[in-house]
Amino acid sequence: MHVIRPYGDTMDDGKVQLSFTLPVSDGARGREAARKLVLSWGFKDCEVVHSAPLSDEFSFYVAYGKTESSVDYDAMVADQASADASMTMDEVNEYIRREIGRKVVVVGACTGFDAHTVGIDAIMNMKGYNHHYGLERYSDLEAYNLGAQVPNEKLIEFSAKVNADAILVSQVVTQKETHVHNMTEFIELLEAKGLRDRFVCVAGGPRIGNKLAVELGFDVGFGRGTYADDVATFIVKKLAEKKRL
Amino acid sequence: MHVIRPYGDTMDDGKVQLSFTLPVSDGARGREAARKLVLSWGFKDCEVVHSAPLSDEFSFYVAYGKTESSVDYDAMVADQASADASMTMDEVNEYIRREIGRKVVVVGACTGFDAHTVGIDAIMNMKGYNHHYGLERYSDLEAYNLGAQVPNEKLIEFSAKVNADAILVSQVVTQKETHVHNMTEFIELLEAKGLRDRFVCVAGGPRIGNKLAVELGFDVGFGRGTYADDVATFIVKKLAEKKRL
Amino acid sequence: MRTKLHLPKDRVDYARQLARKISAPVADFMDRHSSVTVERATLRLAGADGANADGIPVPNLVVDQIRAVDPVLLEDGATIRYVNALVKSGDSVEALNVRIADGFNVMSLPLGDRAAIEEKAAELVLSSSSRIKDNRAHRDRKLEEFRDRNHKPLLYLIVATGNIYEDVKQAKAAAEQGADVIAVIRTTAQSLLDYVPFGPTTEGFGGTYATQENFRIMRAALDEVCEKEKRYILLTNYASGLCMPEIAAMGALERLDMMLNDSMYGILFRDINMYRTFVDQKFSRMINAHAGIIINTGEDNYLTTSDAFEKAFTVLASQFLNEEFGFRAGLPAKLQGLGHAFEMDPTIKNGFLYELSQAQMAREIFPEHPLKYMPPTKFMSGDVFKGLAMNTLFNFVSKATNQGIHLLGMLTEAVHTPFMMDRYLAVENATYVMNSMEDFYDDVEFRKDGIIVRRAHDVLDQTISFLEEVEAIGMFDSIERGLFAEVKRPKDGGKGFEGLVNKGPDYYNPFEENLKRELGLVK
Amino acid sequence: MRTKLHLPKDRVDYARQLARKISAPVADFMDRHSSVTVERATLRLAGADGANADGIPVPNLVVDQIRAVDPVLLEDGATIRYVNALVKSGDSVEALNVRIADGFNVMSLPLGDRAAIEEKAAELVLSSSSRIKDNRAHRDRKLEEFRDRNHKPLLYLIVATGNIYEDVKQAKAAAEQGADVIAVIRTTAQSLLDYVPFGPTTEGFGGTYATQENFRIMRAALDEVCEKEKRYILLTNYASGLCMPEIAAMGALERLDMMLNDSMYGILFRDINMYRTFVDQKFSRMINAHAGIIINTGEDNYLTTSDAFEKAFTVLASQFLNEEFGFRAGLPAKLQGLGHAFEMDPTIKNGFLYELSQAQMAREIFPEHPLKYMPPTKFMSGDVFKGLAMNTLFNFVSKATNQGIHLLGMLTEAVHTPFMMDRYLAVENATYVMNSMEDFYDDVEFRKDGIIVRRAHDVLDQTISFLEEVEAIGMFDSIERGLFAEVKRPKDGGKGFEGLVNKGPDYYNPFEENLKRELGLVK
Ligand code: B12
Ligand code: B12
Ligand SMILES: Cc1ncc(COP(=O)(O)O)c(C=O)c1O
Ligand SMILES: Cc1ncc(COP(=O)(O)O)c(C=O)c1O
Repeated sequence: MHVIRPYGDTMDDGKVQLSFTLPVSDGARGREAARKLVLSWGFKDCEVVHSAPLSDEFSFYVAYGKTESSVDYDAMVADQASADASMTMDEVNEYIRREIGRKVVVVGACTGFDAHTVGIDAIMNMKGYNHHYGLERYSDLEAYNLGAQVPNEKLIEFSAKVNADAILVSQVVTQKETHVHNMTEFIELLEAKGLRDRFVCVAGGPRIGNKLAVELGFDVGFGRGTYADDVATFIVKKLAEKKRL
Repeated sequence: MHVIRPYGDTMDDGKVQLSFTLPVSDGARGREAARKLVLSWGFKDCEVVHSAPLSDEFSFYVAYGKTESSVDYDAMVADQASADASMTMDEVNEYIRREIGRKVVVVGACTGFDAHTVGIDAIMNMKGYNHHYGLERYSDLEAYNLGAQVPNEKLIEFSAKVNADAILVSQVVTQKETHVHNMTEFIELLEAKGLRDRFVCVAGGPRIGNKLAVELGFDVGFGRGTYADDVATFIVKKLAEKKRL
Repeated sequence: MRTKLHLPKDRVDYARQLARKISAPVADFMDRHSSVTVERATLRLAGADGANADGIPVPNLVVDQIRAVDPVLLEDGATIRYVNALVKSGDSVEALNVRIADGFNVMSLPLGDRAAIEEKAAELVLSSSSRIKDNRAHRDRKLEEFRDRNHKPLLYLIVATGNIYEDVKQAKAAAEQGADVIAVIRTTAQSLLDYVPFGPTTEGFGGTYATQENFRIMRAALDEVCEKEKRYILLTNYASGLCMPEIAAMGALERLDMMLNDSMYGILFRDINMYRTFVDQKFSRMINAHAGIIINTGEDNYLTTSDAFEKAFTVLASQFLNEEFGFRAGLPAKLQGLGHAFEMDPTIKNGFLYELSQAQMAREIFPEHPLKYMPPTKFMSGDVFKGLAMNTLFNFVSKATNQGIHLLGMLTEAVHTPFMMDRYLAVENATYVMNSMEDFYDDVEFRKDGIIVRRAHDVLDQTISFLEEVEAIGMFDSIERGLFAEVKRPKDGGKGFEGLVNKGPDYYNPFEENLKRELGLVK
Repeated sequence: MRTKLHLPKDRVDYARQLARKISAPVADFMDRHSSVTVERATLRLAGADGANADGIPVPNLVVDQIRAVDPVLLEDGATIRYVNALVKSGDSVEALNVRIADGFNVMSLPLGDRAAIEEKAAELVLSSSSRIKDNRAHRDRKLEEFRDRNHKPLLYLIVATGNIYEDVKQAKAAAEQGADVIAVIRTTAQSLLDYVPFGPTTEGFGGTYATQENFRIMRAALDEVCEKEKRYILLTNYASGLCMPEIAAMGALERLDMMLNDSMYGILFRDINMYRTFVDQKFSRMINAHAGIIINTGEDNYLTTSDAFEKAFTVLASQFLNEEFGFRAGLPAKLQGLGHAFEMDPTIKNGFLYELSQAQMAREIFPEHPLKYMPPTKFMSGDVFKGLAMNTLFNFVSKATNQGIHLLGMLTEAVHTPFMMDRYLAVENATYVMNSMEDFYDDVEFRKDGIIVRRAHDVLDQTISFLEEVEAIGMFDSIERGLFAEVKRPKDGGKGFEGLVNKGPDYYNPFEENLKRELGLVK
């Protein structure tokens, strides 16, 4: 048991900074409402240090609160694809040759109406991202990047056609939960076609967590700061595991 | 009943920005701990959008949460000295002549070890603050500004000597609750000497609220953004009221 | 204007010449073609509006009716059929629109008397043209009435709730906080719709549908704020994507003041067919020019896709091309809000100097253009505090180089579409910084052989080399080979190619003729 | 250095002359006086240390014992009595300290053989002087070893928990985040204590007691970080208030690297007696100079108390005076961290230009001095986001004018003493801004007749007028009449006046003599 609390300048002082808008005009009553709200979140103490009008009907607040809540750090399970370090490109190629013995085929796309290519490109394109080569550069991988705004239907069709081992789905826009709808539809389509088990399904995007992805039926999810190495490592290990079963 | 919640970009979406430090190293487990903490405050949803190491043992988090808590705006009581608008300098002078009929004597100081003179000067000095003249300029007031770092004992002594009507206490430093100790000691001293009823007791400072001041036994408390007008108005009305009793 | 960069005038002139040469064959192509959306835009100017029960807009119905009979028929233009129906039926425009929406087919009426059609068309041209001129006059009057009340540069804020009524609330708040320009961000992927939705809308992703009714609602709301704040609030939307000309027409009719509109954005960043885009952009720009609408070009997109330091020259090259295509469509410099952006990696040593150099270079090369400067987005992160610092320097550079239109950076750029408070903090930051350095531009000079000066010269040189290459290869082939924005777009590929229309020998478009006359484009 | 402001050299020289003239009568006074704390500082250099059961430090006990017998006796200096006790008792310094703390009175021993005393004193002088020199050499070695690893300007962060052990945690974290300088803020009102508390302390308000043990604890902790970060971390405290010389002595012995130390701060901002302060500051500065400790002067205080735009000249005037008093105490320019601050009202139009002007002016007038630049504090508010933007511009000006020591602004300045995360955000902001404009200083020039240049000339003129007035009236009378910082301080008023000591004809202070020798101050 390792109990932790927010830290301002003294252990366990519980200090937290907050800011938010309220749909009321600025003034002493608004500040009091802001304070009461913060207290309603179980803070023991709250100072509203700033308020400003955003319009006649909205106002902005900055507050510092002091919480007594804590969590048990020992009980925290990290939301990440794997606890192991990722292999390098060469190690992945080597692993494929050793454990799988044939080229591994991956297909990636940014799906739905989402037009953000930079993320999926960072993972797949030759040149890669931040000095990590993309999947296209891996000698023992065959990688197809379908780009952005690809309908789920089309992605699945193509993947089946090229006999893909893994499908990579990128989702960047999350407003109104579009990513959840898109990802759910993708898995449902696969299942309807009886193809879910044929592919390792990988999701990614700046707001995608592993937990969310797994919840929605993917094998894994990767967030901000992912490199091709991480993705390749996961895929080939998963394939080797599948093969063993 | 007028229920309000934080507003991000849609009514009642409950969006709040938070930032805090945790006494653990940066990483996926820390981020999960941060998320769980925010959820422990009754947030329905929380995204930890940033984390960074502050040292090997501390890490920093920025999060956005979505709360369902609300407060009843109609039930909020503003923490301020008075709901009425303050009188101008001329009106105050006029009021004194009409209602009190003699010069009103006020004594002010920044007490204890607190060396911040700017606040009490803003209220008392001739030139005032932000184009609001200070109490020294009021023709029907006699104002003594004892400056900063004045012991409570000395302030009371002097006030008794000049037959003050009101005592103004400024407290700027609030670390380790020094202001609470100082203000409490002031009132206790007054009471011990049986002088509490002789003076209108006014507290002020950037982190002083009316509620706090009244709780500690003062007649009123003024926070950031106060002008001499506000203070003078309160004092003379209070004196007139006292006179009527 | 005093120069701070000492860019050689002959080199700048040479770059302009290259742009002229590059665009000449494209212009030629444009003159010989129309598109489904050009035709629909014309119909809209004539008065076609409304939609059927399935939401298909009347202009689309008309064009589809013509094509359904024989695709070649559209080579004569769509206007003639619509006006013919008006003449023949004796209906008012409104009545005809309702009937078309209910299923009436304009092709069911044979073409009638040409003179009557032309007379009716002339009347319609006059009517829309004077409505547009009235809008323009109204804007000019208000800008004059509230002279000196806007910020310099204009502070530009976006709203993007997806719901026009929610947008209105946020836009009003933003204007009250100090915005000079409100842009209603469009819903994700509207660029790719080959029609413009109809009526007020409340559901969009990452933005709100551009519809004529939404334009009207927002314009009315902002007009109210104008009077309250005594400041003319400019309204912006997107004449971009597969319906550039139609949206330009709607904007002209509803008094929008700015339009996102780029000669190549659709091709490169939306995979829209290149021929189609070139044709559409020309017609949309003629409308914008007639309406006095400032266009905002999309050079920032080059920098979010590629490296902003390495590819800085692509911005300048695109500015030259956008300018040239603009001139060819009758858009004067003062309506050309050429784009650029503060998008370099914040960890680059001297990055601030390079940004300053790029912005000053744009200022000196395009002195009369109301340059549109975009904030950091790509390197923003969940660290909203660092983001705020980056926005502060961006605000600084913008004022330090006298930009025209300043898009406010959001501290939560990497997190969500702006909250109301994010916008407030953005305005607060910009007004603080800019007031605090009001006269910096006139007070500061750059060392002759310094980093800032040298960088601008280098970027100009790179731009010229690039334009020379494009000139040698030809525009269409250059795009096909991926010279722009690192994407390859096949000539016959991309969306909307099927909507391209040859202008036949009998092509009839009195609205286009009128625009050309008004803009002095008739040879 | 290339000038950007073109300040007339003769005017600057004239201002320096005025400062010299103004300080001459003060220097005269200083030469003829000592004070209780000067004597205690001397005792500390001799080895006096520890405290009795009531917490009264041994140096105070010794001085009090002397005064108790006859106040006039102190005119001979305190050292002679302490050394006499050492000689007579044969005790080690440590043993004597313990005995004094236990109640032993040095005055109980009659003065013994002068030669023996002088010999013993010489030994003690040598011992402390070589310890100080060793510290200095160690610092120089480390600075050389970790050359180019510090930021330029040095990033300076404060810790202020009140508890030395908590301070250590925060200081280490701050250093790991990038601080070059750690200042341990002193507890509220320590300035007004006429003694220096003893031992490690864990309770302070708004800061931690300056004690020799606390110095040692923090120094050791930072030395660890130095090795880890491969960067020499400078440690700062306050040789300020009623015990300036004693704290300077403690700092010299424990290898502090910087000291807040101003020739007039105590008088104006702490109501300490003026004669006492002048005497104390001189002795403290000689110690600092000997130890290679950079002083930080307190010009920022003028600006938090008065208006920063109107009273900008008081900063420059004070810089000239601090410099002159510094020279008179043997402090070379490179140890003079003259202070100034970014404290103008953020709503002033062109405020940024005025700040830039003021900072550049300081840079040009004091080219070799490691100028200490203070962040916005007075106009910071609970709006931490606006505060962050203000800090960003402050960071900008500091780098743009090549300041030496850069105090990091805290976004929560108006809220609380810094949280650990506040410090992190401050470092992040400064390193981002400064790296991004690394070579701005060399790249940018100011227009000859522009706002920035004119402002500097104006402030210099105002400063000269002010110094002329002070020179005419005389320093002591000027302070009494409230010419400085808008406060009036009576000559014989203020705290600590009773601690002033005439130097008698037999005044004996071999430590002072040694300092003067070392510093080349003997006439
Ligand atoms: C560049 C950009 C654009 C460019 C895209 C250009 C292009 N060719 O991709 C343009 C200008 C076209 C654009 C348009 C829009 N954008 Co945009 N855009 C951005 C921006 C600035 C940067 C995104 C980026 O490139 N990041 C860099 C890459 C490398 O990071 P990444 O995507 O996170 O990818 C990494 C990981 O997430 C992961 N990853 C990503 N995908 C995958 C997939 C797999 C399988 C794996 C394993 C890993 C993985 O690995 C990558 C490398 O580490 C962000 C803001 C920001 N700073 O984040 C907004 C942002 C993403 N955009 C946004 C919006 C709303 C839009 C629009 C919808 C706006 C509009 N209404 O017009 C449009 C529409 C586009 C559409 N139809 O989707 C919002 C999304 C809000 C939300 N959370 O829903 C953001 C956050 C901006 C904002 N605050 O409003 N955008
Ligand atoms: C200027 C300043 C100083 C100056 C003071 C100069 C002077 N002559 O006053 C100097 C440099 C000396 C100083 C020193 C210290 N300071 Co200081 N200082 C500030 C600063 C920057 C501005 C305060 C100010 O002048 N505000 C302007 C005035 C007009 O506002 P005001 O005080 O709020 O007054 C208004 C109202 O509150 C009200 N009001 C105030 N008093 C009264 C009284 C009455 C009766 C009424 C009716 C109204 C009223 O009316 C005024 C006008 O509207 C603040 C940070 C900040 N930006 O707030 C830190 C700050 C107050 N200082 C702080 C600290 C810790 C210190 C020190 C203790 C640091 C140290 N360890 O050395 C020292 C010690 C001083 C001491 N013994 O008390 C902290 C306090 C933290 C806390 N909450 O406890 C602050 C917040 C900075 C920080 N973030 O660390 N300080
Ligand atoms: C010229 C231009 N048009 C359109 C857009 C975006 O609109 P859409 O997402 O509808 O393509 C942008 C965005 O950067 C742009 O620069
Ligand atoms: C020179 C100098 N000494 C001391 C201090 C503060 O220390 P104290 O509060 O102990 O006077 C300051 C603060 O600004 C200062 O500038």
